[in-house]
Amino acid sequence: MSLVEVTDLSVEFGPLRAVDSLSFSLAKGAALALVGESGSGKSTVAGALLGLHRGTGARVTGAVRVAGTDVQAASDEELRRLRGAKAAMVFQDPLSSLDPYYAIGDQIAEVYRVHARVSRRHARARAVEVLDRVGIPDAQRRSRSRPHEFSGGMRQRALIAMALACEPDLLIADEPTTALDVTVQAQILDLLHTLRAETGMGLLLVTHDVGVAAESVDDILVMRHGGAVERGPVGTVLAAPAEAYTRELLDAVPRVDARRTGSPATDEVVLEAMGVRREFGRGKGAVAAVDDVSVTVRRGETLGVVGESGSGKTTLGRMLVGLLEPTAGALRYEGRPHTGVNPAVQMVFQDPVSSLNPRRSVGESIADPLRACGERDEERIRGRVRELLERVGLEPAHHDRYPHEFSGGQRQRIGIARALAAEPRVIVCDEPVSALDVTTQAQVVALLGELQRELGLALVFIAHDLAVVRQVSDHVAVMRRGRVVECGPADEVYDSPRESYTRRLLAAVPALDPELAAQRRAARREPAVA
Amino acid sequence: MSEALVTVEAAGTESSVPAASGARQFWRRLRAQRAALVAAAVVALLVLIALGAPLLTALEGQDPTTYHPSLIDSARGGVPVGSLGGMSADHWLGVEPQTGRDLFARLVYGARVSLGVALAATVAQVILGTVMGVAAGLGNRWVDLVLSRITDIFVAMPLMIMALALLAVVPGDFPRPVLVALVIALVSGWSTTAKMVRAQTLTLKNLDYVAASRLSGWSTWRTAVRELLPGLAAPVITYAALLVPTNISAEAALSFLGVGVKPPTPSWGQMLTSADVWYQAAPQYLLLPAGALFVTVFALTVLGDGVRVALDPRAASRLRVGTGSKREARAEQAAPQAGTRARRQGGAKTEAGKEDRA
Amino acid sequence: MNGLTGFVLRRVIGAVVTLFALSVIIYVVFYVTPGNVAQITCGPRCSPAQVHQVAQQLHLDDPLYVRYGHFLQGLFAGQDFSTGTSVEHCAAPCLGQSYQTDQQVTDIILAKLPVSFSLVLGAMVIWLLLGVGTGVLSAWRRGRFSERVLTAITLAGVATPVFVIGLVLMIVVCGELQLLPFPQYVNFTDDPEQWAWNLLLPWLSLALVESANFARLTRASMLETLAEDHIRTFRAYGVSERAVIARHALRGATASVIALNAVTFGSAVGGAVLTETLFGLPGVGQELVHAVKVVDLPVVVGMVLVIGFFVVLANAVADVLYAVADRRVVLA
Amino acid sequence: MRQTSVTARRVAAASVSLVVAAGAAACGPKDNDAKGSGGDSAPHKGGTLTVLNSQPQTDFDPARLYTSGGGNVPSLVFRTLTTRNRENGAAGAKVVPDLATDTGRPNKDATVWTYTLKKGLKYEDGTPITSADIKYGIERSFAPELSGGAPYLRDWLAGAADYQGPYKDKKGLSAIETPNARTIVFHLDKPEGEFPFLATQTQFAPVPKSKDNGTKYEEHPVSSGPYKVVKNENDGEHVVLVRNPNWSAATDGERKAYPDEIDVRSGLDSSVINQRLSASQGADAAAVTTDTNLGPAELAKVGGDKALAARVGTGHFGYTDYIAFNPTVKPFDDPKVRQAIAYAIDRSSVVNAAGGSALAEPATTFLPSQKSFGYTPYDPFPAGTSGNPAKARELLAQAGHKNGLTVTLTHSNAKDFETSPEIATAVQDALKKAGITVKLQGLEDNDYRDKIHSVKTEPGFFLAHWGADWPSGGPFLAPIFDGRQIVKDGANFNTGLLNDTSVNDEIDAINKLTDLDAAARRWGALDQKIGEKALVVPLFHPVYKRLYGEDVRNIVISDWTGVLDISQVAVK
Repeated sequence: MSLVEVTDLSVEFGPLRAVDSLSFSLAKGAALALVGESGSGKSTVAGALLGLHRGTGARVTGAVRVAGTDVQAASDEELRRLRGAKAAMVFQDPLSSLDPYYAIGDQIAEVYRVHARVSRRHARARAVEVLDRVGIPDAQRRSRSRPHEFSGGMRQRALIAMALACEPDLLIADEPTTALDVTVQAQILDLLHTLRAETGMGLLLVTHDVGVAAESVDDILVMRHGGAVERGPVGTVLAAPAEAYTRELLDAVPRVDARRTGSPATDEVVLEAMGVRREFGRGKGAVAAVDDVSVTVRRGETLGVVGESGSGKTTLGRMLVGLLEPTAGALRYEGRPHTGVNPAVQMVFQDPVSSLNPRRSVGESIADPLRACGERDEERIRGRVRELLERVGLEPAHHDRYPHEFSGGQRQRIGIARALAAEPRVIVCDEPVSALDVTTQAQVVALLGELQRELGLALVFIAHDLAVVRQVSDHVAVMRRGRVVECGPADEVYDSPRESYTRRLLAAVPALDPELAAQRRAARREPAVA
Repeated sequence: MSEALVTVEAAGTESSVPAASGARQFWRRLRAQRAALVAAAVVALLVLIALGAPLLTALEGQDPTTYHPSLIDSARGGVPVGSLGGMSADHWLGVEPQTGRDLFARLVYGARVSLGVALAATVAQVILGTVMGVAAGLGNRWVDLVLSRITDIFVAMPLMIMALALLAVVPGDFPRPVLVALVIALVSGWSTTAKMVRAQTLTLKNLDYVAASRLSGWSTWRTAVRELLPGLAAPVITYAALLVPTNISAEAALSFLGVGVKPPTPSWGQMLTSADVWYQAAPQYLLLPAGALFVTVFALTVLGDGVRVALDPRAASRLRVGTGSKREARAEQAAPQAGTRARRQGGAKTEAGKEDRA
Repeated sequence: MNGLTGFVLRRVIGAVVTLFALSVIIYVVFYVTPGNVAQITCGPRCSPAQVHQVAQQLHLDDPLYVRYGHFLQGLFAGQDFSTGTSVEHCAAPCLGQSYQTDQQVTDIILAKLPVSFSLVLGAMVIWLLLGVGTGVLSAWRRGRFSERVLTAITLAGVATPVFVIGLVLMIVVCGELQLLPFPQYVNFTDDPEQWAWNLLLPWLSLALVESANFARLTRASMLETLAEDHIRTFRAYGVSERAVIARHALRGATASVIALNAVTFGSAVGGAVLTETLFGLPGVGQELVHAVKVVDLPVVVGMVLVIGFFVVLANAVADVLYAVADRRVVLA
Repeated sequence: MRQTSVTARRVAAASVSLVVAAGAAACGPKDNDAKGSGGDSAPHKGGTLTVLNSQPQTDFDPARLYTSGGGNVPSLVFRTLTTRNRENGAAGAKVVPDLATDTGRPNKDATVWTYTLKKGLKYEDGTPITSADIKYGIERSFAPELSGGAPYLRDWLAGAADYQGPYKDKKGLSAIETPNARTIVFHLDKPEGEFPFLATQTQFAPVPKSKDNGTKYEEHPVSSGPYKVVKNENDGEHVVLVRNPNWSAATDGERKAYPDEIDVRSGLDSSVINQRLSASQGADAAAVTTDTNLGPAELAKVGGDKALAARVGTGHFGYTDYIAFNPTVKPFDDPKVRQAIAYAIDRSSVVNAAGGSALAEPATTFLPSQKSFGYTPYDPFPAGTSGNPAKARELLAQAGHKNGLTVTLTHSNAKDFETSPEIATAVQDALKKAGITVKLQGLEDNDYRDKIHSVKTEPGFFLAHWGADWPSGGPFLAPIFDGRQIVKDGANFNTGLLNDTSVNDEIDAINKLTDLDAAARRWGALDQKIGEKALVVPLFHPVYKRLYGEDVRNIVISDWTGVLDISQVAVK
């Protein structure tokens, strides 16, 4: 009998049909990845396996059997016995998925005691045991820590430990590594792999990242609009996709070995940072987010800045555009020292939601730089805004719409149009595509490239995704703990990294080829420190 | 106000996540809540009654100041003659002990003063609080320090004492309702509003769209007006809805201490103050203003909650608590403190002027 | 803990600045307040010469800054007062002597504080039980009839002034039903049992007024917490709804409730004027209102400083408790 | 002037430095007849009497107290040269000897008064009371540290005007002589036939110099009366008196001192006091109040309960609430305008505002309606019970205000139901019928007092009241209408600024009389004469209604205090 048997599953949230007649099954001990872009319904499916839609107003039809339990028909009590004991779930954001007020060990013990009639002490011991199992060093002591005292990777390990506590038959991992840095992601994926090998439990992995799927599962199910597009062994699907959508999806995934082509780079230096430093806090508590960083941006060139969270890349970006004053060091624009904001240096922000004022029409937002530099002629402003909208690939008629009426990719285009309105020479892009689905991501990256060629813009492209950065950059600066550890032409840095940190980063990038992934995993066998 | 408390009602007025635009959505979400709708209707009715007081009393054929000595029993302390406090076709809700003035007329005219004073005080609190809060939030360290200190001084000041002192200082011919409203506003409410607005401003000013506005070349002031104020509107309106009932009670408390609106102008607070001793001899005299006050405060509070939900999309989505993780790809992981900070700066508190009711 | 030390230091400096500013404001406001203090002190039928003598004795004719200087001098160096037959020394920190009763302000405050504390401490227990209990129930039974009823009850507390609630309670409970004696303050140290019986109604009245805030806060925080991801985690692991509410949602609300409680406590010590007045409890609030009425400046300043001190202290304590309860918060 | 707030409503009604110590709750003569001696038991000694008060006994120093006839609680501790006669009704308005053997022996023109102390008088510690102690007690009342008393000593004693008390001026007052330990002689500036009345005030209580500790004396004043202070908490909030073993009933014909202990609790809300007395549970059964009247609401409730009504004492204290004019302010310089207002006034609605016919009697005379004041009924501007607006309009037209008149009425915001907004609005409503539009100017109580008692700021038209320092016309009329008592740079009570030599001369002439009955008749005539000038419009005389506990016996209410005398009551 299959571990999971989903037949004709549909889930509706009001008028929205999130999952549409989906059927699939998962054998005991097998691993399946649900892959899809946002809105494809993959997380909704994961929730349906544990009956989490019950009581939320969602309409669930079809049949779901998990580890012998008919989820649709089960009583609340039966459902509770299924949850955690037979099928356990690991969530995306490990910080918010744990109760901030209780020690990690207590939370695991609490869950354990729901399913096992054991004493408090016994449950605590079990918690320490599973924490040790997932590679938490000094588990006895650390089990008394609260979630915020753990690093992101450790928290995800703790969540996995919680899932392991009752020895479930099925582990459902919903975007388990999305919130993590690439090196930590590799460790967590390795851990899942090892655990599966040792316990023989089944794995249902929900992810938007094809690379992550390639690393971890046997079978892959590509989803779109709530339905299945393609299902097959991971090697087959990735190597020879049968469906056009799958191909499109795979093509859009940036490759870490893809070089940049057709760069309009010149030698003319536009913007320079010299030994900039930025501290936050005062006195003894001051922390340097950026420390003694010097970078040069040339006309027509893209400078990529990569680094993991906390490396100071966003702070650097904000200093380059003048939103933050450097504590020390100086900026030079076209050879002249300068401070504060400068219309010629613009920025494209990470979050397309928060970078547009929800209460103003997009046309108004784009017109801001025009008005700010003194333009009063409404006709000309309107004309210029329509032109800009058109230039970034949007309908000029959308001038009067509000941000929430646009998709993420479209909003990012609006952000670009606003930056362009100031006729900048430099645009600092702070994670411009990391909130977007891969297909959209590719389009936005392409747009930026076009604009650069056309307008001779200098771009600073800040991202955590090594593959994207390689795709767009002429030069690359690798940042770690506020400093640039390695800087040079992109090809040099990627192909023959000098620093071991750079090498570690590159080794952690998931490969699309499952065999390559297996090789890399073997190579990575270093102490698991998240 | 404690820093912590500014966070406290995180659920209160959170809107660092920008609310979807437009009055339409607001109405749609407000309409979805039946209790809030009923409350809105009640509040609207009360406002209508207050505005239409002259009309209503004309309909009844009475006015709030004329004495009717024949309707009270002078030998028994002036208790209304007849059953139910002298209710009759002429005097729909009976008459006031000791004077025989018409209670219905006093009640509806009292609504004018009580609601008027409360609303005026709320407007003053909101304006003062917003200006101080925005200035502190946007200013440099010193401006922030000085303004926050001033705010603290008002927080630490015992409300009633300052009210008593201020009301004694101001010349007697200053229009009393205006003065009462100003005093309530000055000594309570605005400081909590300012703290809340400051916290909101700190959150909002770090939002990318505010940064984008600055990059466009706008001045800080222009940015504040264009980008921040609309964002502040939701939490401030929500907070204001909760301030109104507090201010109504404050007016009543000032009346009790003998420094409220002056006779013969009726106000609910004043009626309550003189009515409480009549609880046994003429219960309707106490129950009418108490009931009116209760209905008003109740309706305003329910409406305030409704407005909050309608302005805060998160509150609406809170109704669904499935797995529905719509956030698929989030790139840079927030550092632990960063998350908490945002949380700390998120909310506001509904604590203004508790002293006056105690 | 460096963070805590720095926090405490900043708060202390802030508090001192706040309190000094408060005292200056009070001096200025009362300087311009109408009411001839010397005449009030001396009595309405005192002759101008007598009034002048009293004014001299109380330094009322000195300019404002000189009088404030006297106040500061007393605060830091102490002051001497003549009783007529001898000279009494009031050691620093001396808040001065009442114009009206010749008592030292410090003594007045020391006599009134225990009463206010007795009132507020007991009321606190009730408002916490009532407020948090209602909040939990209404978060749990959200949208149902029982929630509406509970909300209405707590709101009735907010909507009805305490002088009405208290008087009606007293008439019914003490007068008509004769379940309790009419409240009359008894020192805790004299007779703890009588102390509690006599304060029961005042506690209840004050608590009824405050509990709605706690109910609303508890409910809001719990709903907030219930919407958080970690609640989903525990549901997904089969933890029962009751345990989720009791263990996780309520825990999420504690930090805010503790913070609100500290602040409410702080302001009620000096702010429960109406309750004290109604029940004849000789507490800080009642004394202060009286002192304002008779323009007894030293008493007003002294009391406002003490009340302000408690409010400032309560706010700082609220922040510390909040940080302790919610370890993620950094004190800043 | 003594003030006793009719219904001291909580915080608001702080009649500040004036001592509200005096009165006790009471049952009027009529109630007394019904119940008094014929009740279930004759008065006997023992038990504890509880006193429930709203105002604390803040001043318990004989120098600082401002009382009429020695007060109620203070009179239990302080004996004075003379005292009020502890009897019901008019008999109670007489002066009788207390420490002295008689009410005083005047010289021929009543400028020198001589008293002899009884034998065997002792303080609570057993030391004998001497005439020097009485002199010292009077002297220390001149000290600025111990201000608060009545102004008469300073005004009457020869050469005392600038005396600053024994602490600064060791020589003492030369106007008082103590030729021996039992004799004391007072030299006055001018004839004062009413000196025996003055000698009832607590300033005439003996203070042993060796025990005087200045402003601290009030914490434990040395008793010469039947009770001594054993507890004085929170500056008079809780005072406990027990028997003074050195007091001898043989030397004191006035104080009965039945209870063994008196427990005075104050700081209570007035409605709570009345609720407690009405419930009469436990210790409250033996409780009275000396400062809280029944309010109208409580009266309405009591009216429906016979058992409760039987426990209400009714009394009259010499007191008048009135409208005052300042004739230097237009349009009140025109007597016709003042008369028009006097005609227009609706006393029934004013009485209702003050609590109804049971709590206030309409007044047309300035003097209170007791015989001892010299009450002579008159009504120069008859307005009936509800006013005569037609006559008022007529007078206004004559005065050139055909189209009505707009005036401002100044009043206090204190909730005393005397000069308070309730009375002001009743006046406002009444004058409306006569075409007079009244704007109300309510002032905070301190501000109000400052304004109306200062010649410079006195408004033209305001509410005022006046109470008797003793039951005679002198202290009632002289401060208000004696032109020589106009104070230019201080508190002035002659608000009508009347300086009429015929009035002044008549006052001097009456003051010479030592036959108090004769004096009373002439005070009454003078009152009528002044009344016709329409400088004031008398509104009402308050009536005191006070509840007392079920076990309280031997109720005595005099016309002097109008309230139950606690030196007379017994508890069951």
